[in-house]
Amino acid sequence: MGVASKIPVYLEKAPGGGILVTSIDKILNWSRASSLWYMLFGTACCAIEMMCTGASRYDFDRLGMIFRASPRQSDLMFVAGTITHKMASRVKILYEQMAEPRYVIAMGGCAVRGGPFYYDSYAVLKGIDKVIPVDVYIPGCPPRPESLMEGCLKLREKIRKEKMADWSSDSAK
Amino acid sequence: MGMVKDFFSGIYNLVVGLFVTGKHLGRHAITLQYPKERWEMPERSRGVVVLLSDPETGELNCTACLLCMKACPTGAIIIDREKNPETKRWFPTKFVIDNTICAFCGLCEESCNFDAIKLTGKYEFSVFDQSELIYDMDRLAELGRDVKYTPRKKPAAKKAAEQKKPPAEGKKPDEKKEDTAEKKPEEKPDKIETNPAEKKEEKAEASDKKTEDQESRKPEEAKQGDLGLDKEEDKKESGN
Amino acid sequence: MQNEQLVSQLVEKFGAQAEKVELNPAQPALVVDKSILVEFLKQIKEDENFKIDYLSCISAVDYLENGMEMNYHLCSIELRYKLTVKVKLDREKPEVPTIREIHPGADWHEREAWELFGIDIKGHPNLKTLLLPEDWKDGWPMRRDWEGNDDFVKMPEF
Amino acid sequence: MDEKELHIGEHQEQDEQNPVARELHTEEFLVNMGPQHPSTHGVCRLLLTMDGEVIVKVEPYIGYLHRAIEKICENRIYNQITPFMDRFEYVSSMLADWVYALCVERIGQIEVSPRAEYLRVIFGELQRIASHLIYWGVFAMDLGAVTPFLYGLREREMIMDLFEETCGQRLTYNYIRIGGVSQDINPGFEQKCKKFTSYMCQVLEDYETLLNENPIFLSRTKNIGVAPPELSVAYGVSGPSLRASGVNWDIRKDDPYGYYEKFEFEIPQGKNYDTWDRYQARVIEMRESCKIIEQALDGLPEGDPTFKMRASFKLPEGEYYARIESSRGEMGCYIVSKGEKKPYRLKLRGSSFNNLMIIPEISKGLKIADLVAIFASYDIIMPEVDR
Repeated sequence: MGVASKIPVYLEKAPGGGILVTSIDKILNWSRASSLWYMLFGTACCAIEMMCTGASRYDFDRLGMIFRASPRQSDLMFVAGTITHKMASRVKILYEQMAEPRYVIAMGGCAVRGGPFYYDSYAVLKGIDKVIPVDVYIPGCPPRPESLMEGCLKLREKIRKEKMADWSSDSAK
Repeated sequence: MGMVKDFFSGIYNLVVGLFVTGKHLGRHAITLQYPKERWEMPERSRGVVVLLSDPETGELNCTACLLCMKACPTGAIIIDREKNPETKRWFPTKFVIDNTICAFCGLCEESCNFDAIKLTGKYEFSVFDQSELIYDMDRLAELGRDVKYTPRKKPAAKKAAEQKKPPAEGKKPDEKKEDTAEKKPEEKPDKIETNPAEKKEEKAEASDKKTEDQESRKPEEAKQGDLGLDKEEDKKESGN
Repeated sequence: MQNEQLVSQLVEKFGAQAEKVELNPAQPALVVDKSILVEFLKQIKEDENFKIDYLSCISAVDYLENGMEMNYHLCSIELRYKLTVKVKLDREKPEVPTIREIHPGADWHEREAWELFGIDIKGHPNLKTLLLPEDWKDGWPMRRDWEGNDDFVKMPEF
Repeated sequence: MDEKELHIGEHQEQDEQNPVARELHTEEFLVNMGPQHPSTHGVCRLLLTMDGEVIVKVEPYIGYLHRAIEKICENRIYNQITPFMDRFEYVSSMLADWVYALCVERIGQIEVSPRAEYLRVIFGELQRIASHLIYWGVFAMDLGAVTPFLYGLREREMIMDLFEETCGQRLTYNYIRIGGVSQDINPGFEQKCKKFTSYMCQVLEDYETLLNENPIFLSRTKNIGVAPPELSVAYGVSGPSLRASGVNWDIRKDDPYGYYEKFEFEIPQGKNYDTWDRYQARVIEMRESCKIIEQALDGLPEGDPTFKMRASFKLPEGEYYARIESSRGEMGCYIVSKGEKKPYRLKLRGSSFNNLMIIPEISKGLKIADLVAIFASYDIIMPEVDR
């Protein structure tokens, strides 16, 4: 893995390699961004809004997003709802089981920073980014389905700008 | 024989099923094509919190009375304030709403007497960086710049205080407001005479007192609110 | 009114062991000693006149210097009675017998009381963490004098 | 303990008669189901002791969503608690608001205006339908059907529109307040609501044709997870699940609150006490709720339903255990007031807490697939269990 992951980095430095890498990047990013399969993982209130988004009124499938029950088959994890200290270690395990490249969207105030349970609660983890890296934060309690979709569209923008070289040098670390 | 029967009943079921499918084909789809089309949000919709400002002068309506901060169940609002030496009125120097812990419950809007804070129908505010979600005063005022709102009836005390100054808002008082204004001096004449600036200071300190203003804003509610719960305390505090 | 009758009947029957508390006319409450709690609940469940067979909830309350209290909110499905049975506990060493034998539904309620308030449930076979993390070591969080752990942020007073 | 041994004995006897099974007889092993599992409706972990494919013992582990709402509420003034009630039971938050408001009103002897009571009934019943629609969709989805999920949520969105128009939020309404409701309904709401109930009655027929004769659905629900009345009462099961066990108990009728005495509705009662009955009880309840809404809309009195409580009022000393019939069963709220601005102790009783307790008892000797059906049929919602 060590050498293979560095190929894009060397390739980019080679004469004319930049053009090749850029076009490969575009294809890869396009395919990644337009078929984000998310994991069916909800803990609290936001999970109900996530269900609504997946159902007929808002229809997540239009964005190429289909839910998967297993972390092994999914690229995206919505942390939808409050994460308690008891649950935090399990979320980390789930994240680690996902195949790279993987993305995380923190949905709702609770996942972003404890939400309404920030003060006076002895059990709630104050922000999911203390456990796993987060790409997009969607505030709201709970966010509307449109907000969730907007967050996904933002994530797609982010994926489209990704470079293979960055990614592989990250993972090589 | 049974097989033949099964065969025909199977065909029948298939036809019925196809008929149902066909019926749905002609129907209008209920799906919202989100980025292209949006719902028109109802007026009461509780999305992102904004600070409203006066449409004419462009100044914030907020008088830094700290009521919303006290009403907030999650501690998402933080206000610092200062006193203007000329007008002797409080104004906010720092007004922060932490959208990460806000519950969007609308209690701040309900507690506000001055049309200063409002929950709007905006819902698109996801970010890549968590720290961007803590909105400061400029951001909140910017968001609230173009928000339309119907001004509420003001407490008579505030109205009396503003009569000396040129009317900031060109809104005509409606009938109910006049009712309140008429009733108010009869009930609590001492309040009108107090210096408005001092009044505001008191307000900020005693949240209980504030609710009297709220009650007086709606006379019919004030009647209901007189339940005998803390009635003595009411009197005691209003006597101060 | 029905409830009033029930309480007077109960007081009559159990004499000095059950003491009536006037809290809310709609919801009569009886204070019984913890030594007779199991027997008391058993009798009012089996007695034809009461048939109090449904346990709604058990809630523990910490009154600091006035000790602790276990509240058993009971009702009768057939006769529509409502009754709250209170048990006063010593705060230094709170313990109460389990009522799982009579009301199996009390199982988790008792575990919760043990976990959050530190009330020892005598005779409970499965007294282990229910709601808190398995590695919880910071005491009984629902007690009024609990000071919080590293992660506990008290809401600032405004 | 006896039952378990008895059961294993039976099973082994059968195995001995069957030579293949005797060959295949295995040691008991543990299967972890959850905390992340699509059919546990949240974050519940079930530790199953299996003998081959047969469940020997189920042990639920809960607390993955324990957010300490009771602790938070002790540190908030009374008006600030309602938003937390929304989050205590988010699938039927209207009813959670109601039980809290009811408890405070009973302690403080606060009168509620008739219009507010009617509005509470209307919104409470709409919420019950919304909750049962989620139940209906998710229950069918757990048994392998996807269409009901889409159908159920389609109708739920209509209720969400009605709610959003009135209270401004889709899920956490903060609508039923102490002494009344937060805002009056918009003009034209009644027509919309009536239109919805008549539409809902039609759709319920569709629902029944969709599932009720499906042989797969029937064979997976009939005679699965039988909970006899004595067992259900002993475990404190409540709501439609208790009524499906043949017990005639509905708090709306037996311990009336609000204006429920004024409305006519029927209480469904099960005969076989199985999963099918629990499903059927909820479908019938949706229809009864439509009836109640129509009656309430017809008799909606005039007046002002709002009630502004002082921002930080002091509740008189006292304590009360209030309970209402939520969509899952008895939802209780116990408040101890010491005459302060904040409750001294607030205890919440979620119906799923007790409903979950009975599942280990009735799922012994069944397969994992049946456990999924039973779990879904009890309509367990985790925040109510963990609080």
